[in-house]
This record gives sequence, C-alpha cells and structure tokens, in this order.
Amino acid sequence: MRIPCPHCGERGFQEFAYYGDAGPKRPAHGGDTGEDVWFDYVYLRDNPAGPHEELWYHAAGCRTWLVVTRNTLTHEVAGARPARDVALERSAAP
Amino acid sequence: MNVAGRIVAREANGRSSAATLPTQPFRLAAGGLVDRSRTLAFTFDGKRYAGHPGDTLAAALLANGVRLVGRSFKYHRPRGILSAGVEEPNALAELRSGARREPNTRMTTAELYDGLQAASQNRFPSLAFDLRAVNSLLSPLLVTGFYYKTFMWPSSFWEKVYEPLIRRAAGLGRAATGADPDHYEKSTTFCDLLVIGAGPAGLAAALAAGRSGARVIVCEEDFLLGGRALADRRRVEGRPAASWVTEAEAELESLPEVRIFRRTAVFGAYDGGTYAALERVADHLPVPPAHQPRQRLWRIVAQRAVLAAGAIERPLVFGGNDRPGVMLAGAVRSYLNRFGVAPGSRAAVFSNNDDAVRTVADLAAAGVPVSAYIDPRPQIPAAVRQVAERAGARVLTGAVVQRAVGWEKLLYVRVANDTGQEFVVNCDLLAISGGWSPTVHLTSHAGGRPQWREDIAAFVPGTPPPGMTVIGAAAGDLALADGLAAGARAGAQAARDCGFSVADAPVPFADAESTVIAPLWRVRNATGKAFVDFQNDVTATDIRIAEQEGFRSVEHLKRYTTLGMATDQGKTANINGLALMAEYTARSIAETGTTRFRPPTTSVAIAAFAGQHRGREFRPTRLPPTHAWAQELGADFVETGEWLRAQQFSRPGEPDWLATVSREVNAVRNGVGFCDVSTLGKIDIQGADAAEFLDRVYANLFSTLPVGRARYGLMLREDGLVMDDGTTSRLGETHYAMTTTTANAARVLQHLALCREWLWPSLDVQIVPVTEQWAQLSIAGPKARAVLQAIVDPAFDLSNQAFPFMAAGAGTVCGGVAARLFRISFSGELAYELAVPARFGDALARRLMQVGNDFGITPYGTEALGVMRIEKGHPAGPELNGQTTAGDIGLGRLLSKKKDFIGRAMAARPGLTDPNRPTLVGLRPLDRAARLRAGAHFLPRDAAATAANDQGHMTSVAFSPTLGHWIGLGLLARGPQRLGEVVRAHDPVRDGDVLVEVTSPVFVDPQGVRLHV
Amino acid sequence: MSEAALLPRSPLAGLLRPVGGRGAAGVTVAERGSLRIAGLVARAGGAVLADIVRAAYGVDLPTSPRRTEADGLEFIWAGPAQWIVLAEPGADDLAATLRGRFGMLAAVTEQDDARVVLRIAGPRVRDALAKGVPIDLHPRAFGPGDVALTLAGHVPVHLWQVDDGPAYDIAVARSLAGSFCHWLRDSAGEYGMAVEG
Amino acid sequence: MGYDRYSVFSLLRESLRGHAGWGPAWRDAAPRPAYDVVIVGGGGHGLSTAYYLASQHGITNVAVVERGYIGSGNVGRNTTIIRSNYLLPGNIPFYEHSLKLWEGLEQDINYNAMVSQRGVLNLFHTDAQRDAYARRGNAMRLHGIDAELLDRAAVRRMLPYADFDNARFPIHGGLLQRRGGTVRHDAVAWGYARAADRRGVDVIQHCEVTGITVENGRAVGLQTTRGTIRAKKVGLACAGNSSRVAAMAGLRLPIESHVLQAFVSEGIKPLIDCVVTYGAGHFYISQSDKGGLVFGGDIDGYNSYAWRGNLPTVEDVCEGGMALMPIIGRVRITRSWGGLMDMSMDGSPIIDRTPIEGLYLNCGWCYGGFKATPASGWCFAHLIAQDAPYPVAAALRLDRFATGRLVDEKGVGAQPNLH
Ligand SMILES: Cc1cc2nc3c(=O)[nH]c(=O)nc-3n(C[C@H](O)[C@H](O)[C@H](O)COP(=O)(O)OP(=O)(O)OC[C@H]3O[C@@H](n4cnc5c(N)ncnc54)[C@H](O)[C@@H]3O)c2cc1C
Ligand SMILES: NC(=O)c1ccc[n+]([C@@H]2O[C@H](COP(=O)([O-])OP(=O)(O)OC[C@H]3O[C@@H](n4cnc5c(N)ncnc54)[C@H](O)[C@@H]3O)[C@@H](O)[C@H]2O)c1
Ligand SMILES: Cc1cc2nc3c(=O)[nH]c(=O)nc-3n(C[C@H](O)[C@H](O)[C@H](O)COP(=O)(O)O)c2cc1C
Ligand SMILES: [Zn+2]
Repeated sequence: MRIPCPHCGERGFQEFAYYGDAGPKRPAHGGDTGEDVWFDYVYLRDNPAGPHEELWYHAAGCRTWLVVTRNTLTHEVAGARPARDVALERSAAP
Repeated sequence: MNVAGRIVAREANGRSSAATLPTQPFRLAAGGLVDRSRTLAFTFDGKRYAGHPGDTLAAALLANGVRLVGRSFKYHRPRGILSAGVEEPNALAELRSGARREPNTRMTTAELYDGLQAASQNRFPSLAFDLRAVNSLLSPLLVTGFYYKTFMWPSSFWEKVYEPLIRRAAGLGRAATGADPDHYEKSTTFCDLLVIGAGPAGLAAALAAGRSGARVIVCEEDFLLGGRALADRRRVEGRPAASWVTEAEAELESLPEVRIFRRTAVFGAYDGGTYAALERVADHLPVPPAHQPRQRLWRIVAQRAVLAAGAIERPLVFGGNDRPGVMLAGAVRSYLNRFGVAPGSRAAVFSNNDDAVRTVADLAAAGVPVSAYIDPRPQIPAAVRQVAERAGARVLTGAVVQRAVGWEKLLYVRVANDTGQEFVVNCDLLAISGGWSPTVHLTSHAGGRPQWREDIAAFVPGTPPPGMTVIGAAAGDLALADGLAAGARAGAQAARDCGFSVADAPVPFADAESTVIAPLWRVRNATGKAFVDFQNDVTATDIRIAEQEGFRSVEHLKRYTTLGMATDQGKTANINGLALMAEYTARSIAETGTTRFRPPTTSVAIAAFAGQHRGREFRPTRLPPTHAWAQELGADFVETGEWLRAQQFSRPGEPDWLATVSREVNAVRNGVGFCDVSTLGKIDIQGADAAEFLDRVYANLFSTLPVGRARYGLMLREDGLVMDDGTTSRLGETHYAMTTTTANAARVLQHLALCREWLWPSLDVQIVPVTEQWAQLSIAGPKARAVLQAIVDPAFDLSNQAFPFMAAGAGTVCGGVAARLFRISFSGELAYELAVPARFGDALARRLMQVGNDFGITPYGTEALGVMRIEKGHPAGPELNGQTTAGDIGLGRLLSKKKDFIGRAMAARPGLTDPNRPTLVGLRPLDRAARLRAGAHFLPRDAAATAANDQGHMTSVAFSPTLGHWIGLGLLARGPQRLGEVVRAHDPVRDGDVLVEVTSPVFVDPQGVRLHV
Repeated sequence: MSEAALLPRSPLAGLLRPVGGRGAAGVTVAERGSLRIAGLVARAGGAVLADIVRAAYGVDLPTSPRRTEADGLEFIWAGPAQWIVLAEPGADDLAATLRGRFGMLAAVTEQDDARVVLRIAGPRVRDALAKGVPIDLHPRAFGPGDVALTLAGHVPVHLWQVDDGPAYDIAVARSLAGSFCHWLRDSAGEYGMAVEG
Repeated sequence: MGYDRYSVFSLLRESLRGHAGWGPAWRDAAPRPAYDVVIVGGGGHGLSTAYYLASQHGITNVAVVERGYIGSGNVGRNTTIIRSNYLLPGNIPFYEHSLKLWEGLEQDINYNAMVSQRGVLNLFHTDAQRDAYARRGNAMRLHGIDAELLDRAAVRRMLPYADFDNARFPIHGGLLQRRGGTVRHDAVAWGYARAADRRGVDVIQHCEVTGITVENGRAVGLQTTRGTIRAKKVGLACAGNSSRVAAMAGLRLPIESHVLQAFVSEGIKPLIDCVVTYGAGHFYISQSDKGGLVFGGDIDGYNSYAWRGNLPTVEDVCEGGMALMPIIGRVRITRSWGGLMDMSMDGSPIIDRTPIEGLYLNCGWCYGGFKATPASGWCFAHLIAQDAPYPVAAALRLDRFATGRLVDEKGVGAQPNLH
C-alpha cells in the first residue's frame, strides 16, 4: 500500500503510523460537553467497508499528520492531504 | 563457479576428479542447453553422479537413470519426477547439509553445481526400502477425515500417543541443524513496467516497452530466459525459437533502462503496484561468495505490470498415475530439448489435447521409441494422428490409461478403449497431458477471481490487480503466435501509459499450432489409486468422500482433504480436484469455482523476508553519548527500548550486581554520582501559544510557570489514563524544553503533533525533537554542587538562592561549552541535570570523573537510578503502564481544576474514580531480611490465595542500601488508607510469599529536605 | 579555557571502515564532520520568513523536498515549513546567528550534534542504497538538490543528492550512527566500499 | 443417514466398504420462515452458541446463518492457539472456562478437533517484562490456573535452537502455561456444526444477512439473501464484520476491523514442540501436526475488510522469527493469508445485550477469539437463553467504555491497532 504524502511524495505505508478514523469530531476545548458526547468521540467508530477518511502520521518522513482517503475493501488510496489543512477547513465550515 | 568455490565443494565431498564419475546413460548424444564441456559431480543419498552446467538436479538424475526420487506424504508411495518446473509435487529433496540444510527443495528447479549434495526425505530407513510404506496397506483406513472421527478415546492419549505418532510420520524434510549462516538482503526498486516471466510473450512485451526508453524490469524465475521456447522445438521469425530468445535477450541487455533479473520469481502482488520477488543470488553455488547474499528479496514498485507467467500442464487422473516414470508431456520435452536427457527408454503418451503429440515427435527424434499415443477423444485431428504415426507410435483413440503398473518404476500401462478393448502397453515412461492451466496466481492475490473458459477448459484471469495486464499462455492464449502478438501490444501499451511514445514495430511471427482439447477429468473405470494431489496423497476417492460428507464448497474440499495445501499449493492438482467435485455435485466447473490463491506463488525462505534484520541487527541500537566511555569502564548494559544504557559499573571484587548497585546508591546519597540520562525524550516547544498548548496537553498548569523554572508534568491520554510524565522547563516567555520518559518519547512527539496539527491547528506552536542534540548527565548527591562548581564557567551562580530547586538555566561549562542546567532530581538528592552538545558528552563524563575524584564521584547506571526513584516513591514504567489513572499513582492532585486538558472528561468516569481502585503505596517486608519481588499480588494477611482476595500487585522493588532492606512500590486497593497494615505479597510463580507492611511510597527524606539544600 | 578543553567525539569513531570488493570501490563514504547545523521551523504565518530569508541570502527557502545553497549555507527542507540549515565547520554559532536574524519568525534549534552527515558516492551507490532506502533514486525520479526524509533499513535518514556523480549526503541521528554504519557496510560490501577523508 | 457417532469402529466398518456409508456431517439446511433464535455468523462462536443453546438450554429451534461456507471466517484462518494466561480479572475466568471446555470438547461433540495441550511459552527479555509476566502468572495462579515462570536455562532446555547468544534482545526467561496449546481450527467449526445439527439446529450456508428487522425497538427478524427470517431473538457473532451487521440495526460499536496475517511453512519433521511467543517483537509460532510451521505476528495496523495483508508486515513477522530462532531461516513459507479482526477499544471482547431488545452482541475478539470459542458460545447461549450474563463473562459488557470499567490487558487505551 502506498500513500501519496502531499509533502514527501508517494511512500510505502511502512513509513507511516496509523491512528484511525478522521471522522469523529473532538468536542470543543474548554467546552462543557456531556460525557456521552465524549464517549462517542473516544470510543465509537463507523468502521465502514468502503471509502474511509483516516489519520496517518508520516513517522519516518516529514513527521506530519495526514488525512488519507482509502478504501477499506480494496486498499486503494484515493488521496492524502495535510491534516492541518483539513482541520482548518472543517473548523471554518459552519 | 569460481575456482575457490569448486575447491571447497570438492573438499566437502571428500573425493576428487570428475573422471571417475559414472557415465550418464540417459544423456542424449547431442542437443540441449547444457555445457557438455564441463562435468559436475554431485551426490544423491550419498551416491555420486555426474551432470553438466545448465542441468537441474532433476535433469541430471534423469540423465543418470535415477527414477525413484521420493516418497509421498501419507502413504509413502515411491515417487518419481513429474514435471520440469516449480509445479513439481514429488521430487523434493533435502539439499546441502548441517546448518545449510534446505528441506523440500524442488529437484526440478535446483540448479546443479559441483559438489551438490541432495538427500531424499520422508522415508525410513531408506528411499528404496521405506517401512512406512505399510501406510499404503492401511490406506483404506487413512482416507480423508479419518482423524476427525477417531483418536478421541481415551482423551489423554491424544498428546501422549496418537499425536506424536502422527507428527513423526507427517512432515517432509528436516530443517537445518543450526542458525542459517548465510546472509540475506532486501532491496526496493521502481520501474515503469514489470514483466513477470521471460517466455516468448514476456520477452516480446519487454522489447516493445524497453525500446521506448521506459524503465523495464524483467523477472524470470528460471536461470535461463525463454520459457517454453527452450523446451519446445518451435520457430519464431523463421528461426529456432531458442535463437530468437538469444537475440531478444541480447537486445534487452543493450537497452540501458531495461534490467533483467534472472533466477527471480515474482511471488506476490501487493497493494499499490508493489510486487515481491525473490532472487536466488547464490543458490546455484556451493556457498555464497564473500559479501554476497544467498537470496535477495525485491520489493518492486511498478506503474504497470505484464504477467507472462505461462501455463502449467495438468496430469490425468487414472490408477497408479503417481508411478515413477509417469511424467507431464511438456516436461518430457523440456528434458529432451533443453537438457538433452531422455527421461525413459520406451515411452507412451496419454493426452486429451492436440499439444502433447509434440512429445511423441520429440521422443522419436531423440531416439526414444514410443509404443503408443493414447487419446480419449474418439476422433483426433489428422495432423495429430500423422505426427504420432510418423514417429512410429501406435495410435489409440477413444482410449484411456486405466492403470499404470509398477512400483518403484513403471513397467507397463493398461489401456482400454471405448469399444471395450484392453491393451497392455509396455513403457517405462508415460507422458501425460490433461491440458494446460494458465498461471493465474498473481492475478488473484488482490482478490480477483479466475474465470472459467470452456473452450480451453481452463481458468483464466478474472480482474487482475490495478495496473496489471496478462498475456500469453497465462492469459489462456496458448498459441505461441498469439502470445508474441499480445506481448508486443501489452508492452507498447504499458510504455504509452507511462508517458513514452512507442513506434509501431512488427510483431514477431511464429509457426502455427493447435491447442484443441477435450476435457477428461478422470478415467472412469480406472483401477487402483488415482491421485489428484500427488504430494498430499489426495485421490479421486477422497474427493468423493468429501462430497458425500457435505464438504462441497471447494474451500471445504481443500481443507477436509488437504487438496492443494502442500508445498506446491496444488499447481498440478487444483483444477482436476475441483473438476471432480463439480462432477460429483453435478455443478458446472464455473459454478464450483477455484480456491483462493495467496502469496507466495512459490515458497520463499523465511530468512529472505527477514533480510539483514536478524541477530543483533534485528532492530537498530541507539547508543547514548557516553557509551564508549561507559564501555571502557566495563559497564554492564541493558536494553531499554531501542537504547542500550549502562546498567551498573561493576568493580573488580564486587560479589554481585547488588553490591555494585548498592555502592552506587550509597555514593550518591552520601557523596556524589552521575548518570547519563540523555535517553529521556527532549522536545523543544516554541511559539506564541506554547504556554496555552502545554496547558492543554498536560493535566497540570504550565502557563503559570515562571521563566527559568522547571515543573513536573503529567500527560493523560484522551481516555483519561496516564500517558507519560516528565519535567518541562520554561526557557523563555514562548520557549519550553519538555522531557518525556525514554520509553514514550516517540509516542509523545507523535501525540503532540496530532494535537498541534489536527486538534488545534490555529495555535502558533512549534515542536522540535532535540533528544539527539544534548548529552544530559544527572549529577546527584550532597556534593553535586561542589563538583559542578568545578566545571561551570564563572558567570554561573550555583548557590541555592540563585539556582534553587527546580531552577532551569543556560550557560557555559568547561570554558565555553554551551550548556543547559536544570536543578531537578529523580534521586531525591541535591541534583542537577547538565546538558551539553552531544559531541562533548563523552568528554564531559571523563571531566566529571577528574574533577569529582576528590569527592569520590561515582558513575551510576539505570539500576541505581531505579533504586533511588523507588526509595523516593516516584512512579515510572511499571506504575505508568497504561492502566493507571493519575489518582492510582498518587498524583490526582495534579489534575487541574482551573482549565480543560486532554483526558479531563473521560478521567471522570466512575470506573476511573472508583475509591476501591488499587493505589500507590510503599511496602516493606515485615521480616526485614526478606526479599521482595515485583509482580507479587497483595492478599489480606490471613486470607486464602484466591482471586476474590486479590487486592493489587507489587509494581517495583529494590534493595534499599539506605534503609538496609528491600522496599517496594505497589498498587493496593484503598492503599493510602491502609498505612501500617500488614498484607501478604503472594508470589506463587517464584514460591516467594512475603508479609509486607504498607507504608508511604516515599521511603527516604519524605520532607524533601535534601532537595533544597 | 577554550572549547578544546572538552574534546568532541564523533559517534562514527571507529565505525567507518572499508569493506569487501575487489578492485575499485563501488561505493565511497566520508564523514562531513563538525558541521554546524540548526533547525528552523516557521512560526504561524511562515510566508514572512521566506521573504526575510530571500532578502538576507537571495534564495527561496525550499517549499518542497529540495536543498538550496547560499552564502556558504545549505537550506535543506525537513518537512512542511521546516528546514535544517548547514554551515561548514568553523562557522560561527549558527543557531545564534539564525536566531538573531529570524528569531521572531521561526523556532530555531541547535542541531549541530543531533545528526551525523555522511557523504556517500560511487558508481554503485544507488544499488547499495536500494538495500534499505525504499524510495526511487533513479535519475529520472531524484536528482541533485532533491531531498528525502525516509529510512535506511530501520534507521530514519534525511538524505539529499549532491551531484550527478552521484553523491548523496545522508544525515542520521547521532545515536543511530552505529546501526546505520553496520547497515551500510552490509549493503555496500558486495561492491566494495572505500572510506575517504 | 450417516453415522450418529464417529468412532474407530465406524471407521473400520466403512473402510471395508469403500467409505460409501458416510453421510453429511451436517445437513445443508435451507432457511425456514421463523426460529426461536437466529445466530448470525457460522464461525466458531456462532456454531458453538447454537450448540450450547441446544445442549445446555434445550433451545433447538435455532438457525445459524452464514454468508459463505461455515468456517470461512476467522475460525478457519487463525493460528490455533488456546491458552488462559490472561492478566486481568475481567478476562481470566472467562478464558479458563474456555480451556476447561476445550479439555472435554471432543468427547462432548464426538469430533476429534485435535486439542493438543503442548504448552504455550511466552518469552521475556527484560527484568520489567519478567515482572509483568510474574504478575500475570500470579494472577493466573490465584484463579487456580497453571503457570510457571522459567528462567533462561529452563527456556534453553525447551528451545535449544533459539538465539541465546547473538540476539538483539536476549531471552531472559519465559512464562509457561502447560495446559495451553493448539486445536485443529477447521475441525472446531465442523465439529460444532455437526453436533448442533444432530440436535436439530439448522446450519444455513451461503445466506448473507442484509438487514435486521426492528419493530418497536425490538429485533424480530432478519433480511437475508435467501429471504426473510423471523426470529424471537437474534444473536450476532460475525467477528470482523460486526460493525457492518450492527449498523443494520442502527448501532455503532467501539470496534475497528483490521487485518491480521498468518503464515504456514512447508511441512518439516517435528522441530518445535510447544507454542512460543517472542517478547521483543511481534512473532509467535507453533508446528502443526502436518509439519508446517504456523506463525504470525502483529496486525497490519489499518482498517481493512480485504482479507489480505501487505508485505511490510510479512517482513516484520519474519524478522521476529529470525531474531528468535534463526534455525528456521531456510524453511520456506508456502502460504500466507489474512483474516478480519474486530479490534475493540480496549482489546477485550464484548458479550452483551444491546439497546435493542432481542438483539444480542458477541464481538470484539481481536486476534484472540479462537481460544474463546467454547466459552464464548457457552456464555452467549446463556445470555440469550436467560437474558442474564453468565458469571465468567460478566465483565465483558458493552457499557464498560462509558463507565470506565475497561478490560485493557495491554494498557494502550482507545487505539485498536495498538492492542
Ligand atoms: C491470522 C489469524 C490468527 C489468529 N490466531 C488466533 C490464535 O492463535 N488464537 C486465538 O485465540 N485466536 C486467534 N485469532 C482470532 C480468532 O480466529 C477469532 O477471534 C475468532 O475466530 C472469531 O470468532 P468466530 O470464529 O466466530 O469468527 P468467524 O469465524 O470470523 O465467524 C464470523 C462469521 O460471520 C459471518 N458473517 C459476517 N457477516 C455476515 C452476514 N452479514 N451474514 C451472515 N454471516 C456473516 C462470516 O462469514 C464468518 O463466517 C486469529 C485470527 C486470525 C485472522
Ligand atoms: N499449444 C498449447 O497447448 C500450449 C500450451 C501451453 C503453452 N504453450 C506454449 O508455451 C508458450 C507460452 O509462452 P509464454 O511466454 O506465455 O509462457 P512461457 O511458459 O513460455 O514463459 C513463462 C515464463 O514465466 C516464468 N515465470 C512464471 N511465473 C513466474 C514468476 N512468478 N516470476 C518470474 N517468472 C515466472 C517461467 O519460468 C517461464 O520462463 C508458447 O510457446 C506456447 O506455444 C502451448
Ligand atoms: C493453522 C493453519 C494451518 C494451515 N496450513 C496450511 C497448509 O499446510 N497448507 C496450505 O496451503 N494452507 C494452509 N493454511 C492456510 C489455508 O490454506 C488458507 O489460506 C486459510 O485457511 C485462509 O483461507 P483463504 O486463504 O482461502 O482466505 C493453514 C491455515 C491455518 C489456519
Ligand atoms: Zn511526508
């Protein structure tokens, strides 16, 4: 499996560390979020069979976090973006 | 082979010149691609034989008239050579000896070298006389599934009696006798096009792509390029096919961007266009030359791949079809044409297709009489009949071989035709062909399902992995001309796909052939055992039994009968087996389907996957800056993660490590010692939001930390449990130096990056690992200041007022060496951590030894460090084991109530705040002479040793030289409320129960007076 | 007392030894010792940093895995908005200099001792590197000035191509120098490795 | 038709008549319109659940629906290790219950699954690891389970061929559970299927569940590729596919699906007697009765439903193997494969009710559920039949993540790929 690091270029996945689903949204820092929302964020996963947005860390490369779109049925990697860009975009979205 | 190698081989062999070697009675007078000018000596089961360079072991044995080469797995039936390639199920040998012994080596692919030693396997006491052949008589009992139905009584007999018997009888060859002495390598390479298989189709593809300038890799598992073009007397471009191959090879060699990997099998197709291949670099030599690996694992990343792996011929299923002397028709041609060997002296050919009649012609041309050509088809094409008759063979149509008769060699075959006539055909070689199965294996590694093609009675590739095209016989285009054309097309297309322009070139033309086939899956009125899977002894009857018992899915069939599960993965067996299942279940073959193919397509040595990473090079070793110095002092070292750290510095005359460690501890407690703590993770944190960032990632506050001060910090995971701890210092308003534990350094760095980039991308914070930059030495003990005073440059005021406990600062030492100084203490003594650029770490240690000499300075290792932290009750690895909360380790007060932080919410869950959770306490043995051991469980003093009474466990222990007895830290249910209570530290696995008294975890200087002097 | 009062020790001491090979070495290796190295990480709004660097040195800080040179300094990409800066031995305290110039715009760290830098060259250098470096170093894919953060075996490396020789510089964490050299000797042995410098 | 009991006598009798008399091991049942209980998943756990529903609770109007052939999932692709050497009180009694059931299984189900108590040896390489194993061994002993802590010399006697002298991480000793061992994996599925079938359970193959019918907050049936099936109770035992099936009822689970690979070598004469796990890398190995070395290591580490892994993991596993026992270097791998692990957030399984009445959940087995097969079925059957957890499985609850009463053996927290 090869991951197209937007910074380093395409690399074998052995250079990366995996964190899992990029979907769950962390409750706001400092907010007064209920325990069930936290539970949901920390523990529950969609775990879909098909396209999946997930966090990978380019540990043996540029040491940055990426959001990789990958199909869990075929392992085809559709693309990768810097996690920071995705996060900024998401926080800008309403 | 180089001369040295040959001499070694000779000596190993203990004999001398090739002149005394036996002749090769079955070597043809001429022909073949072997080098007859040189003779190689080899042994099989201790007996000496001769062969030539270019032979495989199988070819050379056949040349010497050896027919019996092995015994089957279950029934120990005598077996001969069936094939001439990787599909071989029978002819397996132990190659080489001692630590280089390789079990189950296919004789058909083992390249002959001078001095080669081979031994037959799975026989007792000898190949010719195998006692276990009685299994054959028991065979009615040993059918498929027999063991599931019996051996159940008495139940204790399985491990003691039945299983050992079964195990000893099973298995094939023997493993080596010692650690593999050879070297292995792994290499990664990239290309535009990977061509798998260098038969005519593959060569055509490589040429077409290579000429465009594309980067092409051609992998061929054989030691010669050419595939079937070497085995068949065919013509390409009007020339003998083999000479066309030579020219193609020469042209490919001349193209700078084309690489040819010989002896290299592509064995796995993985995701992302990654292919795994095994190059057998030195398997054709007695031992690998110096600095050469035995084998090299290639990871090939290819934009495009062309699979041109050819096809594998299928045996026919009839009685005694496993007799030595029964051989695949195409293999017979290989031995005749490529190796110049006659695999028999009188032959018959049994085939259901138009291709095998070439074998009749080639045998005759080589001077081997052919008694009969036997074909189940009532009508055969005139051309086929003609070829057979011209070769002098009697042509029997509508006829089948019912039984091959013989034991260790074939004597004759019994033939019956559709009019009920029976014949006996004398022969010691029966060439058989049930048709050809495309080598589709690599196309299904990514999940593609092969498709049934009725017209050629074979499975062809379904959906290959992305980027792969299949051509030639592998695609079911069995005719040579089609393969050449497809190759030229696919090669050009691949080059275009990779952005190269390709000129149209003429497609090499070839003579025509017929590939017509009428499937015959088994001979119906066969007598005797009719084998489907030769190696695993699976017969047609076994398949019927499986069907009867409901194991009808091909995958059930496989698992119940072990069909296709042997070393050859059923390359010659699978299709026949599933066709029989289709017949028994009255389904079509397409409906029945194939079992799934998986890597590796041919077996690969475990060592090849490991490559260089074994022994001490299994994982890298990280050495701290003072390593060389510590080594000179004779330190003992200990693995801590990837690091190798000095464990203790023993001195001559010290009876044991405990004496050494106690001396080191005493030195620190009473004088001064120092220890390399460079392995702690060091992370530089800067930025306008650095303080805010630390407040979020640490449970306690860091924004309030004054510049020039250090603070102990505790980090939680998002789930509220403790992740790591360490001291972090504020070097400037927006600049912090964080330390982490050695074990968690990488994990923390990754976590901080996630926080910065993913959770809070708008914070201005920069995180830079600086562990490697600094040599950090802890200098501890009442005399630490005095020693330090001797090396800091004058500007540095070390007084308690100027540089109090938990102060942090920068300056220079030893006359201008930049340094950072932290007054922090793990030992509980007056202590400093002094950091200098790592290149000076070694010299700093030596300097400290000098200047500290008068103070009795003592280097100490991780053991003494551990003892002192236990004496002080500081939690470390065994307490921060990922299962503990801040409260569990007595640090609940650090969880800030003033701010939010990672883990805050989840840490409040009832399970994590349960007052009954085991909590950190100190322990000391009631009998002060008793030894404590970590891992013991706590039980109420007089309670029974049951799980219900389990109240926690001892996490860390040490012999405290300060107190003169063992002490421990532990997690005890409601521990802090039980100070003074006596509990039992229960340690049955070491027979060491001890009564211990619950104490505060801080054993030494509970007020922390010494820290502040 | 001068700095020489503490003798620096290279972690490569005793590790670079020639190995294998008959005839001319296929691979040569030399330590680029005593380099000055600093780490540079742009603070939020890093664009200004690029402007200041351009103004100071007349070069663009590489925004992709590339290396540029100016004024005796090498700027080597080390991740998004991150670089390491190299200066020849003997230069002034590089980190201090950089901090003086860019301290407001970048986090500057001393890295002089964090890495060792080796120059590896020779006709078979690509073959030797392929035995552990899992990236494409073919001239069509990677050329002079190109930079990569990747692995050599299990050892993380930071490498860049120096010239068409080809020669590569490989920076390795100090603590891993021994393991790296072991891997290099293993990998280059087949072609013969000579030690220069 | 066929034999109700397998024995050496039935085998002898059949051998005299060409084995014409064997009937199907289980009927090829077609789905009926309604059952008392339908179990989704014809793996080890589903089949054993059905068997114990029938044999322990007298509930025989039961179907097991399986999308492929029975045993096509993880029960048919695991490395066959059974043991009860767990650390935490939430796990130990459960796995010990399982080991006890294994010990009497073959007589119970009349099928030789080759339960082989050849010993499981976990090696340690540092003092800290030793203490952690001592803690575990002591915990086992407190539960009445056999555990021995071996020193280096004792390990050397057992594994003379391991690398003691040139290792990156030298072996210091090991924790041995002699009652641990291996079981012929496929036979477990077949044996339970046959035994359940004999008690009236319908084993329905090639029947994929595509929907769960929930009416008024209650599960009342299933949609399948072979039609609708009504059920009073539905039990999910679909291992790596748990999230997908649970989603049909609108549930999200604390589960990720990951691929785990395993490997088998060519058959060789007996070399490795017991099961060995390497403590300094991801590697464990045993030798099958056929002679193949069966081994594996870590999961590939990313969410996957692809039933296959990738090359770096293969290399990683073999590096571990060579580091531990370089004698196997020239033995060849003949096949590799992958299975889907339902990795839970604390690495321990879940056997519990769900918020939907009548819908029961059995999942989260990670890479360790084969050894649990008998106890899992036993406890799940009890839960379904009695609507109350069987005591040894009482800690394996779904709500433990919300309450914080985690069963985290490794202590790595809510990151499934690290368990
Ligand atoms: C390589 C490998 C090695 C392992 N090694 C060990 C080991 O040594 N020891 C150990 O204890 N454990 C081991 N395990 C784990 C163990 O195999 C599993 O935890 C256990 O088998 C899971 O339970 P099961 O048998 O019920 O699962 P499975 O056999 O996977 O059963 C689940 C079934 O559900 C079916 N299913 C899924 N979705 C549907 C649907 N929609 N409709 C109908 N049916 C459906 C599947 O087809 C499958 O047959 C290993 C696993 C793997 C992959
Ligand atoms: N008339 C028939 O019925 C019939 C049937 C089969 C083959 N043929 C003949 O066979 C030839 C087919 O040509 P082709 O080029 O397709 O096949 P080929 O068999 O000539 O060549 C395939 C080559 O691929 C190599 N190979 C296979 N798997 C490999 C792997 N995984 N890695 C590396 N190398 C691998 C083999 O060693 C072989 O050299 C033609 O000459 C054709 O006439 C004819
Ligand atoms: C314990 C065990 C032993 C195995 N032994 C063999 C073997 O000797 N030969 C073989 O070809 N496959 C063997 N397999 C692997 C199976 O062929 C198959 O790959 C596995 O059951 C997964 O199924 P799949 O590959 O069809 O997906 C074994 C599997 C297991 C679980
Ligand atoms: Zn990257």
